[in-house]
Amino acid sequence: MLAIKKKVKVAKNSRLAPDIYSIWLEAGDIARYALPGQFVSLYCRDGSRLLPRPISICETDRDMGVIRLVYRVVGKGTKELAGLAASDYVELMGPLGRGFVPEGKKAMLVGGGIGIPPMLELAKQLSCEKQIVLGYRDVTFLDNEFYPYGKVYISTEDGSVGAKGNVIDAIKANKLEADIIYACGPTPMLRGIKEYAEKMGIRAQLSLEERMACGVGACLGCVCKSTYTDSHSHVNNKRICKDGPVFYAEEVEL
Amino acid sequence: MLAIKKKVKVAKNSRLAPDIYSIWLEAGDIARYALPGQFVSLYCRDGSRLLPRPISICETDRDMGVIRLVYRVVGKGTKELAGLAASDYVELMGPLGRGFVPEGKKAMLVGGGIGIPPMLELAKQLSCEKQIVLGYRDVTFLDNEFYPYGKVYISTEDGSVGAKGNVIDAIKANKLEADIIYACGPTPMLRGIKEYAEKMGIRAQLSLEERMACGVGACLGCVCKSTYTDSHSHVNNKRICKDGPVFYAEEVEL
Amino acid sequence: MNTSVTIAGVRFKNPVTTASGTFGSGMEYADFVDLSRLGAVTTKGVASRPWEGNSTPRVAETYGGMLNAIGLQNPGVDVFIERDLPFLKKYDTRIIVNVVGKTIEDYCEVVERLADCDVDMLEINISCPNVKEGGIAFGQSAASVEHITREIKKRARQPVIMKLSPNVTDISEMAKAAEAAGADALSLINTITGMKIDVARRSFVLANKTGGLSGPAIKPIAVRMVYQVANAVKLPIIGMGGIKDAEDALEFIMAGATMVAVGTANFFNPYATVEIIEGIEKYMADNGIDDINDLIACVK
Amino acid sequence: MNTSVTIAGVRFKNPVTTASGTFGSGMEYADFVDLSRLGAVTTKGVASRPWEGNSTPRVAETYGGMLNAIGLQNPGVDVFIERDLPFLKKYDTRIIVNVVGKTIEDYCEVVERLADCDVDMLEINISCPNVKEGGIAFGQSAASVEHITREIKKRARQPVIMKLSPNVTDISEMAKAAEAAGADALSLINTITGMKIDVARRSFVLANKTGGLSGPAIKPIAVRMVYQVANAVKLPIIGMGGIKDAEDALEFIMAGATMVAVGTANFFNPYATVEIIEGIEKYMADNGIDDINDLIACVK
Ligand SMILES: Cc1cc2nc3c(=O)[nH]c(=O)nc-3n(C[C@H](O)[C@H](O)[C@H](O)COP(=O)(O)OP(=O)(O)OC[C@H]3O[C@@H](n4cnc5c(N)ncnc54)[C@H](O)[C@@H]3O)c2cc1C
Ligand SMILES: Cc1cc2nc3c(=O)[nH]c(=O)nc-3n(C[C@H](O)[C@H](O)[C@H](O)COP(=O)(O)OP(=O)(O)OC[C@H]3O[C@@H](n4cnc5c(N)ncnc54)[C@H](O)[C@@H]3O)c2cc1C
Ligand SMILES: Cc1cc2nc3c(=O)[nH]c(=O)nc-3n(C[C@H](O)[C@H](O)[C@H](O)COP(=O)(O)O)c2cc1C
Ligand SMILES: Cc1cc2nc3c(=O)[nH]c(=O)nc-3n(C[C@H](O)[C@H](O)[C@H](O)COP(=O)(O)O)c2cc1C
Ligand code: FES
Ligand code: FES
Repeated sequence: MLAIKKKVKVAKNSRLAPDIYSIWLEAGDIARYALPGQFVSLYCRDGSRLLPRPISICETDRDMGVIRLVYRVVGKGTKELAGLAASDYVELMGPLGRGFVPEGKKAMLVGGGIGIPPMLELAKQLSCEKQIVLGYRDVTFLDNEFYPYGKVYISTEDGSVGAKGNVIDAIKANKLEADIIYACGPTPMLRGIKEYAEKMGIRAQLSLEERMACGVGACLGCVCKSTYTDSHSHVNNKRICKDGPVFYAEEVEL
Repeated sequence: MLAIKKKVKVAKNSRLAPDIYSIWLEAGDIARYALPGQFVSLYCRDGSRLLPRPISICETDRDMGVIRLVYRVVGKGTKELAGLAASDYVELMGPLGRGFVPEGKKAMLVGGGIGIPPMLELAKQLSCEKQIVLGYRDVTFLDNEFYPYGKVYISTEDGSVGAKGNVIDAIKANKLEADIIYACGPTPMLRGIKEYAEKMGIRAQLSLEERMACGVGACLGCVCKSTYTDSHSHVNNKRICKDGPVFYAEEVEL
Repeated sequence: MNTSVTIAGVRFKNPVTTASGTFGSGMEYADFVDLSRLGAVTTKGVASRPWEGNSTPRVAETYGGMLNAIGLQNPGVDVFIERDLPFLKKYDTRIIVNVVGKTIEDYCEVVERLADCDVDMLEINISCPNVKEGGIAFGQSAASVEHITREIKKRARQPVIMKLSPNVTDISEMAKAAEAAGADALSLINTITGMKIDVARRSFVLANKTGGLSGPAIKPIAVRMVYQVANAVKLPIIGMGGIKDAEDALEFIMAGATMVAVGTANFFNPYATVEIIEGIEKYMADNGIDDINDLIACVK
Repeated sequence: MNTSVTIAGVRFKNPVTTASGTFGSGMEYADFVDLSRLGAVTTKGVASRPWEGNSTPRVAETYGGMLNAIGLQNPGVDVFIERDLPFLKKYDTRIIVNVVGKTIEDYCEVVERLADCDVDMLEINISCPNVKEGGIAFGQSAASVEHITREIKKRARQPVIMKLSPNVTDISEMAKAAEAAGADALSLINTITGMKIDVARRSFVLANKTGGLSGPAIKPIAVRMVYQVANAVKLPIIGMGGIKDAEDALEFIMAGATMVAVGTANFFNPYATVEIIEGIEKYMADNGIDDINDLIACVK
């Protein structure tokens, strides 16, 4: 589906944990065509904030035509979002970018912090064997919703829930194996996953993040370093919004 | 009362005529201390619009602590205002400026177009004999609410209601006399009133309008030409927001 | 009703183009708007060979605007000619190619490579604040504006638009220099150099420290400069800087622009270009204006 | 926690003052904030005799900002000394008097009249875009900045702040010229020349056609210029341009400003100055900063 921009209605907006919210939006076709790992761009109501807020799709309900986003309030845009109530409207563009590509027989899904939400729809859609590794700083969220889809390993930095440490610690401690890793989270985590995957000879798909302006590949604002000359840019840059956000680990430098 | 800026709750917002709205605000002390002819400055929610929208106080209910504003939707700020519903909040500063000063035994209250609203509270508060002249382009509004307070003369430019013509035509046609005229309306109307009052030897208090930035007398954005050197500015300028909006006709050049 | 305008002999079906660098070569926005509706597509800056651009973060939001320090990443003129130009030729729109370089030779190389190509106009970017060499350096003194314009005019087969920088004391001096050297048209304004600091992290938001400010925030400055330049030279002007709707576009036209370009607005409204064209048509209909040319520089 | 800063030997209890022309002589805003809370009050421009200013409309709203063309209306230095100064002396705050003139002699006359007055600093406005003579004309070339600074320094009893215009190609050249001529401090930025056209009426919104752009919209430009100047000269800087909250103020301080001035923000939040002081204190407490001076120019 080509991306569109439109006003969509809020079906529900609720708090999951301190500063973490979950919003369901009546997004129609966007819900029907979006793939796990794709994202939408949300626009603020307040005209002083013009740029889109990219948020990954956490879940889709194709029949109902709704999508779910789970987001952390970090600034004014996400604060505005947290203030929306059912039947309010929000402007949104999507579906954007390239999502995860299903492959392999035994998958490891790794989410760190606010990188966890996109793993949920992926977990739902993947039909292979799944191990799910979720890393948090302290308070957990969404973890319960992963149990139906595979074995869940939780790590927290302060050790308050699950294993103490980060997701790499959890993977190593549990000697997890897989033929494909899907990961989303902060760059240091992705770097760790890339290294681990290389060492173990596992393929890895990583979802990256960068500041965006257009969200559709036109402005070249959101590039990451690519290992080889990119076929579109003809330099060692790939656009996260258009060519990603999901890349194979070997395609990008972190 | 010193002016304050605060968030106030909308009690009611309704449409009186095409593009003309009436809003009641729970303004507390502002309602208790405001005088007829004073105004409030309303701020937009949308951060791209920063300057205050000055709106005259149309009515106050001191016991309830509410004020009423009647406004025409002309741009984005007043459009935003028209979209507010009961129990929404709006940011407001007031009471601002100097209002009408009661004087004389027989008064003429003249309002033109969106200059009509401030005459209502004045009509309510003046205890002398009152003749009320209201001029409209075509559709009338608020006129019914004036009947309890005096004899009402209506003129419309297209002649659809009352006498055809402007308020000066109506005054002349009815040979209205008074020892004080209070007027608010577009500059050409005020100019006509000033001339008429001079010719007839009637005192006149006129409420003027100008683009404002601060609304409190600090920026010197909203001046009008004064007949004599002004005691504050030491030039022939008076600040409409602070020294007015109501001036004696002989004080200002129009 | 006539909405077409002519600049240096090139006729545009309407006065709306895209601001260089905000619309790629049109591919991405073709999903949102029919490029054949546009008066022209102005491409991202094209250099003689591929440029990597700056490190990220390259963009930052500011109050009513944004900063960018892309650093003119582009695939180079060869890829442009082989891939982007054929794509654009599929649409019924004019093509304006934005040209960048680090040296005058660089610029000239691109201009010469484009000489035999089917492009309608060249826009020479001497005003990019985000590259260390070239860019704005050529656009901040009348002498260098004149020099580079002359060198390019010697080689260009297509009419030449010089794109001026707002980061100058008197933009009309730059306009006069370009005119004296034979430029066919002017476009203004490029971005204004700005900076944002992340107070929590106590660091610059952009990797490049500074970036170019664009978007609605800068519109009053852009309108003033268009008015100033329109009153200083006879050249037609493509006006830009913060245009987000038809009213904004009309401000530029009334101030003296023959065409307008839509930039940052594409980012918050991908339909902006076409909505602006429709809005101008509506304004003309509502106000009984038969010819858009009657509005150009009508406010004096 | 120390929030006090010192400029040219003058100690300010905190780094927040008001931007000239947005706060009158403090009287009007004294209803909203306790002037004794402020580091200083900077007054509206004062001339040797009363000035009428420009015709109305003098102000216009723009996206995230505003235009003004007040034209330096002021009651003249005599009224200032008799009425405004005694009013300000009632408060425990520093007084910075903004000085304007049409000729160098005008400026010098005001400076001399103020020589024996109890004011703490003089801010010389050579950057007002809204008057035909004087103002910005003195601020757009290094030679004239140097000349006027030297003349004023000869006569001034109080430390002199030169207020620079952003409407220049390279503001650091102006800063260096002021420094060379003996200025004690710099303040920047004044407003940026802009224009707004009323499309429905096909006319300028401001009677003066152009006006000075201020407010949040211009902040990135102002921060960049403060950074640039801080890296070009040793003089302390009073930074301004679009500051509306403590975060904005801290951006300027981290970019190199010793003090900041709050201007247009007063118009949409009359409590802005004091809220900013409180916000800076909170930032310092939250981040374990004992001395505000440690934050000045901390981002390099
Ligand atoms: C592909 C992608 C997917 C994302 N998915 C999610 C998600 O599912 N849930 C979630 O909570 N967050 C997600 N983020 C991060 C999210 O975009 C930012 O947290 C959000 O934009 C912050 O906006 P703000 O106005 O609250 O913050 P502010 O800091 O006020 O924003 C200022 C500007 O910076 C940009 N910005 C700030 N932080 C980031 C960031 N981390 N990444 C990109 N831009 C940023 C904003 O978009 C805005 O333009 C994702 C980012 C990307 C690139
Ligand atoms: C003392 C005073 C009392 C007023 N009382 C009333 C009233 O009771 N009812 C009413 O409907 N209107 C009143 N007005 C006019 C009202 O202020 C404007 O219609 C309103 O500000 C328009 O805002 P906008 O955002 O809808 O329009 P826009 O045109 O989008 O506003 C843009 C800017 O121009 C200013 N502006 C536009 N028109 C005017 C105007 N006529 N006067 C002053 N500023 C203007 C706005 O405040 C804003 O800063 C009064 C004006 C003044 C000065
Ligand atoms: C992300 C981005 C990239 C840009 N790239 C270029 C460019 O390659 N060449 C150029 O001449 N101008 C470039 N510009 C400047 C725009 O063409 C335009 O002059 C400026 O943004 C002002 O218009 P706006 O406010 O409508 O965006 C770029 C602007 C942005 C925001
Ligand atoms: C209404 C108004 C009047 C001003 N008058 C003066 C003045 O008299 N002298 C001066 O040096 N600057 C004057 N300025 C400029 C401000 O002091 C300040 O430099 C500028 O507005 C940028 O700051 P801001 O964005 O916080 O307003 C004026 C600005 C405004 C908005
Ligand atoms: S955000 Fe514009 S290219 Fe990705
Ligand atoms: S609006 Fe500032 S003085 Fe009246």
